[in-house]
Amino acid sequence: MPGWIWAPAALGALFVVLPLAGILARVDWARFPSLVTSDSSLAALRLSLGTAAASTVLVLLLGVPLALALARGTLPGLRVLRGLVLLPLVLPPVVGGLALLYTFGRLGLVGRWLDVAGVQLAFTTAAVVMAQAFVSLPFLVVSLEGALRTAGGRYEAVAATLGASPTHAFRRVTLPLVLPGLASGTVLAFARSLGEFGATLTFAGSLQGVTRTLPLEVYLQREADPDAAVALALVLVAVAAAVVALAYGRRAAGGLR
Amino acid sequence: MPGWIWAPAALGALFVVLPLAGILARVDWARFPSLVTSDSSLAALRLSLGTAAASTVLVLLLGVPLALALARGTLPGLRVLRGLVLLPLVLPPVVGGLALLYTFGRLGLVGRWLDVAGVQLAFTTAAVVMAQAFVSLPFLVVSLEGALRTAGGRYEAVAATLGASPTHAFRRVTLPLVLPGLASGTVLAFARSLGEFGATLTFAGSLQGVTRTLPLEVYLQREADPDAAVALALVLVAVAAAVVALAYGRRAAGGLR
Amino acid sequence: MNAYLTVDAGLAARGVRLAVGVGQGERVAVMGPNGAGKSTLFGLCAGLLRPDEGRVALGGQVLADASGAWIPPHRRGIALLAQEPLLFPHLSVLENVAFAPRAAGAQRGAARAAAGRWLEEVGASALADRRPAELSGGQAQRVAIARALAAEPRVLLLDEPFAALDVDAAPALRRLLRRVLAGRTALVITHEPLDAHLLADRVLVLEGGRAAEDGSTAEVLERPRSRFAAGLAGLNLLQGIGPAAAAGAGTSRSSSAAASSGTAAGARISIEGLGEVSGTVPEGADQPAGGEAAVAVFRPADVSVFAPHDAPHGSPRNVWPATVLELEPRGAHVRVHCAPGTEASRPGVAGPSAGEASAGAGAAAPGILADLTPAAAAELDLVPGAGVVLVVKATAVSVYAVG
Amino acid sequence: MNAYLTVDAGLAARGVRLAVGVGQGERVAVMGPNGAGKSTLFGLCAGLLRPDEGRVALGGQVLADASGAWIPPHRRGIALLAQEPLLFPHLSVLENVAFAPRAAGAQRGAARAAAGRWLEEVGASALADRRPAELSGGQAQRVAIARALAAEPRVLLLDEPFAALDVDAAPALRRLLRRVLAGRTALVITHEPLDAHLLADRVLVLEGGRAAEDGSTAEVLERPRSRFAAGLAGLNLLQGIGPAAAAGAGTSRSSSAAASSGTAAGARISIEGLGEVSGTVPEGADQPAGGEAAVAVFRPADVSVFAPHDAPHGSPRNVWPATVLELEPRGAHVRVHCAPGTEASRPGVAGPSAGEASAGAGAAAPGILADLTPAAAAELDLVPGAGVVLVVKATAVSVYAVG
Amino acid sequence: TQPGAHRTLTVFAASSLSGAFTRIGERFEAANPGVDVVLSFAGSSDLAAQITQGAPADVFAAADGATMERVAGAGQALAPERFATNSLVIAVAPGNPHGITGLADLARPGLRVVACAPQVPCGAAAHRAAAAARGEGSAGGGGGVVLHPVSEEPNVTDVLGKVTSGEADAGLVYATDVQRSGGAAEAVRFPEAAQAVNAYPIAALTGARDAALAGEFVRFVVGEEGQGVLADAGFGAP
Ligand SMILES: Nc1ncnc2c1ncn2[C@@H]1O[C@H](COP(=O)(O)OP(=O)(O)OP(=O)(O)O)[C@@H](O)[C@H]1O
Ligand SMILES: Nc1ncnc2c1ncn2[C@@H]1O[C@H](COP(=O)(O)OP(=O)(O)OP(=O)(O)O)[C@@H](O)[C@H]1O
Ligand code: MOO
Ligand SMILES: [Mg+2]
Ligand SMILES: [Mg+2]
Repeated sequence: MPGWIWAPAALGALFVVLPLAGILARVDWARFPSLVTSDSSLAALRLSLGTAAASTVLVLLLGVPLALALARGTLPGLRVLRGLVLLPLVLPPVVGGLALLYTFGRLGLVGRWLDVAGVQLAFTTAAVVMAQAFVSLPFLVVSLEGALRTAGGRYEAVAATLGASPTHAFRRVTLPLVLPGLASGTVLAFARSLGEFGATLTFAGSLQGVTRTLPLEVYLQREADPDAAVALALVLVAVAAAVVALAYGRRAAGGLR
Repeated sequence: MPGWIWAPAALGALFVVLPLAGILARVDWARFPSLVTSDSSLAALRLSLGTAAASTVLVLLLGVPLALALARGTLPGLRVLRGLVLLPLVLPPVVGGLALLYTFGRLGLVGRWLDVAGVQLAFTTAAVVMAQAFVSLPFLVVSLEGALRTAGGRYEAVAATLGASPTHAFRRVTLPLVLPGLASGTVLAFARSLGEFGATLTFAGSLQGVTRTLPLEVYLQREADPDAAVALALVLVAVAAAVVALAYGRRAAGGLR
Repeated sequence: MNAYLTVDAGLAARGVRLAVGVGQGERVAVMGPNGAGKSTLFGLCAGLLRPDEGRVALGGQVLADASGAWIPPHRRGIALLAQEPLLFPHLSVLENVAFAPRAAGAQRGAARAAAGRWLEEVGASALADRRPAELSGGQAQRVAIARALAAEPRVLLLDEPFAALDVDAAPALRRLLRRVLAGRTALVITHEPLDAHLLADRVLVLEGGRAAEDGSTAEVLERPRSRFAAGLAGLNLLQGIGPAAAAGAGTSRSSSAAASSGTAAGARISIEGLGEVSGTVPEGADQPAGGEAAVAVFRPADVSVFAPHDAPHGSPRNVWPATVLELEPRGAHVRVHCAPGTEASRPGVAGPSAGEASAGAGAAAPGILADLTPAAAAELDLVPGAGVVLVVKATAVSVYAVG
Repeated sequence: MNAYLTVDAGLAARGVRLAVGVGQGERVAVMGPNGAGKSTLFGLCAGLLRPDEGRVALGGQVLADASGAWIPPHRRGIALLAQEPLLFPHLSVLENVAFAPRAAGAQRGAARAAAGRWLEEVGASALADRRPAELSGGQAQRVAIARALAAEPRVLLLDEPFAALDVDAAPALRRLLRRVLAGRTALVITHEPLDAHLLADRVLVLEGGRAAEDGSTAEVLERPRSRFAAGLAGLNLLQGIGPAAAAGAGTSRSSSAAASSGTAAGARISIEGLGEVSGTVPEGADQPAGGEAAVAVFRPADVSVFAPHDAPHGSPRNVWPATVLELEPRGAHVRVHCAPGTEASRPGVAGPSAGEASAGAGAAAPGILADLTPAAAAELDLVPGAGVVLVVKATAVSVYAVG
Repeated sequence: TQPGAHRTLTVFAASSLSGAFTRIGERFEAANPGVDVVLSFAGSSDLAAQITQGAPADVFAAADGATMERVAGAGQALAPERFATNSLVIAVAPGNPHGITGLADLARPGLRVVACAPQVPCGAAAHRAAAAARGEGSAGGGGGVVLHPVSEEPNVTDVLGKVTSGEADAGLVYATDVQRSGGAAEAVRFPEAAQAVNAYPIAALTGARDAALAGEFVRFVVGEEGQGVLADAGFGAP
């Protein structure tokens, strides 16, 4: 690696780290403990962790097969699909929420049939999970598809000639090989779910303990008490940092073996 | 690839594609042309494309060295830094915008010195670019770092023994090898910049032609004229789709050679 | 064809079109220059490549054909050991070897026990707990061999299994493979005639995507019909045509009965640039027929080298003036590469001898190899470019038809 | 040490500790079993590995030492051709070869022209426009050789350059390397004694991370001191000790003057399990001294095999009863692997002979190889387990001290 | 200030004012040649945060007194003035399918009601109205209305969005919001709204580059022409 790389790299790091310092500088440390342990804060934190975990599971269940199909499949329409799957990344979350509303809402494309069947999603915790999954799915798919492409099919071919069925090869060879990509995709998806705001607000609403996740709580507190909002934002950052550190820590250790 | 993969993959694809269809179904096609060609819409589109392009360049300038340093560097603090760089992903964009304001605003950590120097960033088009770059930088860094790790250092080692300086090896070997990862990271960053809303609104404000990008225009229109909002959202989706298709199309062609 | 494994298929993109049959329990050595299509043949068998022409069948079942029939690789029972070891990097050595038993449904414990046995067989038990990244190239290949064997497949394909092994470790694995391949259907790509002798009943020589030679190992390596096969066996091979008037006991191909009487029949063939060459027709081979393709084959050790002025004369000897191209020390002897003709008569002789000209063996210039002791070479003061006379006794030359 | 390239360094993690010097313009063949540390030596020279002990120096300049001195790889002028070709996948073959000239600052056109010349030299001009993915293994290695040569380095490191080449293409590249390596400083890892003869002035044998033997090619391969080197040269080597009362012309090491008189001196050494072995001390070698380490070396072709009942007797011959372990067809002859002693006296002889036991050559069981004609082998009805008598004339056995 | 010179006035206004202030801006430009009014719309508290962080704004129009006080408290707003009021209505789907006539109907079981969270101005207003319906805020006073919203939105826009998309059956919003929805929702007025009228303050900012022009704009808004536009948009008199 050329030495001069460090200069722009440091600039890049500063660009991200400084604003985080900017937040830290604004925290009212005296009130911090009481602010973050209020009922509403704790309820929001609990809900956020629960829904982010659930949506990450949903994203894994849908996204891993999707990434595999995109990386290894040979159907003609796949290239178009690959582009479509990325679109939630570019949609402003509020528009994404609108799209979900127009689809799964009571009057939506699919929602009207669900409504007939007695299933109502709006204003439920399930809606939060869906909104989070919608915005985080592309993160997983993109990371994983890249890893699958670089891992290539050579090891899978060897596994096949050793008698491994595609399913066996998938579980015992493909998945372990792309574990770093899968791990970073999962972390990204979880983090994105944790930070999700616009789509949740639009599609799921904001009721304490049911749909008001930490970012929504931050947003709400900002109106009334900016100090509390900053303190909560800091909690969000800390939780996210812990998750990221944990995942990356394990990954780095795995890479050493 | 096991055949059953197609079932969950299709479900995953539907989960993303259906909401897009949901939006399409809501567009008022009769008014569509006039809605999207209004002065304010065109100004927003122009501004969005320009700032997203600029922020993508900024992200490349800062992010490529950062990814390289994270993937190849051996300093002790790098693992912590890797985690920090991901944090903007998890921050609700509004909080990210606040952080930028607290840092680069007139009274912020850095901003007060810039102000003394006569430089004002907040509420300028430059602020839009910074807000977009702040939220999209992690996308590029994560994609690229993954690609760099899988590409490994073996080809760089060969280049070195052939007499290539680190800079030469970087330009002629490392960069071309990670081109797929770089391309997808760039597309992600551009797309994320294009859709950026919360941080822009908070840090850069919403001034027509200066800081009011397409997502801000959509948000503003949504209250007054939901039809116009939907139409504009569709334009956003279409522009994003075009960029993604272009980038992925070229990448797929490159992969065939 | 009642072969067990039948490949009568082509892949136009790689310029490969082969028709090959392998009997059950037969072991075939696949040889040929780089790019000849050896690995492509294996890909077609293993199911890693789809033929765009013809079909591949095993035990009466069509595995693949150009019209779309397709048995996927994992249901073919054909294990492939590739040129690169490709050990699964995330599994330990033991788990790598246990992979196939596990895939076949064995319990974890049973699979690991089986893997342990195979590792022991290849002498790699000590490596069981290592990761593939911690192995040297040779160690990795050894483990890859164990992994392929552990699959206990119907057909085993080995693509240069010894490529990365050192001279010291290879014999042990050769012995192992010889033991385990006995009675199995196996194809082995190798550049080493020894492997063909030891591991195969038959040799298939590919050139330019086509089968160039196909016969029992003894036949191909002891009575080669192509320069490539002769080169493999370490023999000189000169291509010519039978004499207008046959000089031997018979005049046609049907006269091979005479040769099979046990008495070697004398024969002459004519070779461009050398004139007539005398030799004997080996047992079981065909008498050269007038005007038809024939070859003269002899060992480099049977070629004597003399200075131009004191060459012996008189029948039954072949005496050829030649130019030294190169001296190649080979352990206990020196191999002299010669081009027939004198320097004056062959201007522009710069260096090419068998195999130099280009990638293909077919383009090889005719050359003669002679093996001398270092002492003899020093005495004759041989240097590249020197003129010499080569002498080969007729009894040391095999001539036969290859039409 | 006034060597050009000096490696006196270690890497504890790989169990490697070497002290090696290479003179300017000297070409060294590096040999040894898998995992011996050959590639590690190259990594230390090229700057891909940092020594954690000692130092590496080139032309008086310290390249790396344990205290942190460090010249990065690209400023060492040391090109490394690795075991795998590692061609840059995004560049065409021509651009791959042009890489080093470009890196050295040549203009695009000049670099491509140079690359074209090197490709022509390795006979790969036809591949210039291909991508590496479109090459067969052998073709890729050929291009990698051209790419390394194009760097015109101060020292060239070749890690098994012929590993992936076929018998037909290798000679041409050997000749090329021989030409271009002349006068260059180069190290070549190879498992092939031929390469040592052709491409190197000196042979360095590594075992277990240490230099086991180091000397001129002729010395090491013609008068090996280790079983590994003898195995490389295709020779039998028996390790023993000098006789209590020396039987030859001299009694001490200084008596080598007697040997250098030109008359080979007779000598006997004693070898466990075989008793006394008679031989001659070759020119330039040391007379075995009483009680000190010595070896007996002889060619497999000089070993005659007899049925137990009709072995010849009488001096000056060595006569040893032995058991056949294995028959190994080798082109024109059959190689018989024998273990000294009879079956009865050696229960449990199952198969191991030189090199079988495990990964290391050091652990090899003592064995004797004999080369016979197929006819002789058939006549003796040799099968594994048969008892035979091996006879070697004293004049065919070299004995010398290796203390 | 020389006549004919080009001058720019930057106005930060609450997003509920976007329609009205766009028109007021146009009229102000027409009345003051050479003046360019640049409007930035966002939530009141966003704007307040931006101003206290040094945003280059000349005039601030907020949707509630508390946010204006934050700016004034930082010494950045000059003499805030009330320029409009806004009162709550019940937004329902066009045609009022659930037949809602007053606040009491919102307590009907099975009816999905959304409101603003109590922390934001419109939520506070909703609470005041509901308390009024229960009997002038007296604790446990004779059984009036207890709202159980299925969602407490941080923004009145989100309340209206839930109603127009059909997710919610009714929502408590401002009269102007229904007016701007262009027929996507219908307003049901109710008497208790009078207890929860929201006042909008406006002020010129101390950081204004052209204090005179900023003052002129404030006077224009509270003046006859501005009030006319605001009334057309459904705002009440200050
Ligand atoms: N992946 C590939 N794509 C396209 N062509 C290929 C590919 N691999 C090999 N070829 C070409 O197909 C032909 C046959 O190659 P193949 O690999 O079967 O040769 P081989 O006999 O195995 O050679 P080697 O001894 O070098 O391994 C060659 O001309 C080669 O260039
Ligand atoms: N990347 C690595 N990490 C750790 N140990 C290694 C690594 N590569 C090799 N080794 C170990 O270092 C020792 C020396 O290996 P090295 O690769 O130098 O052997 P070699 O002589 O080149 O063998 P081969 O002939 O198989 O290429 C061996 O014990 C090997 O297992
Ligand atoms: O106009 Mo507001 O501040 O979004 O209620
Ligand atoms: Mg091959
Ligand atoms: Mg090695």
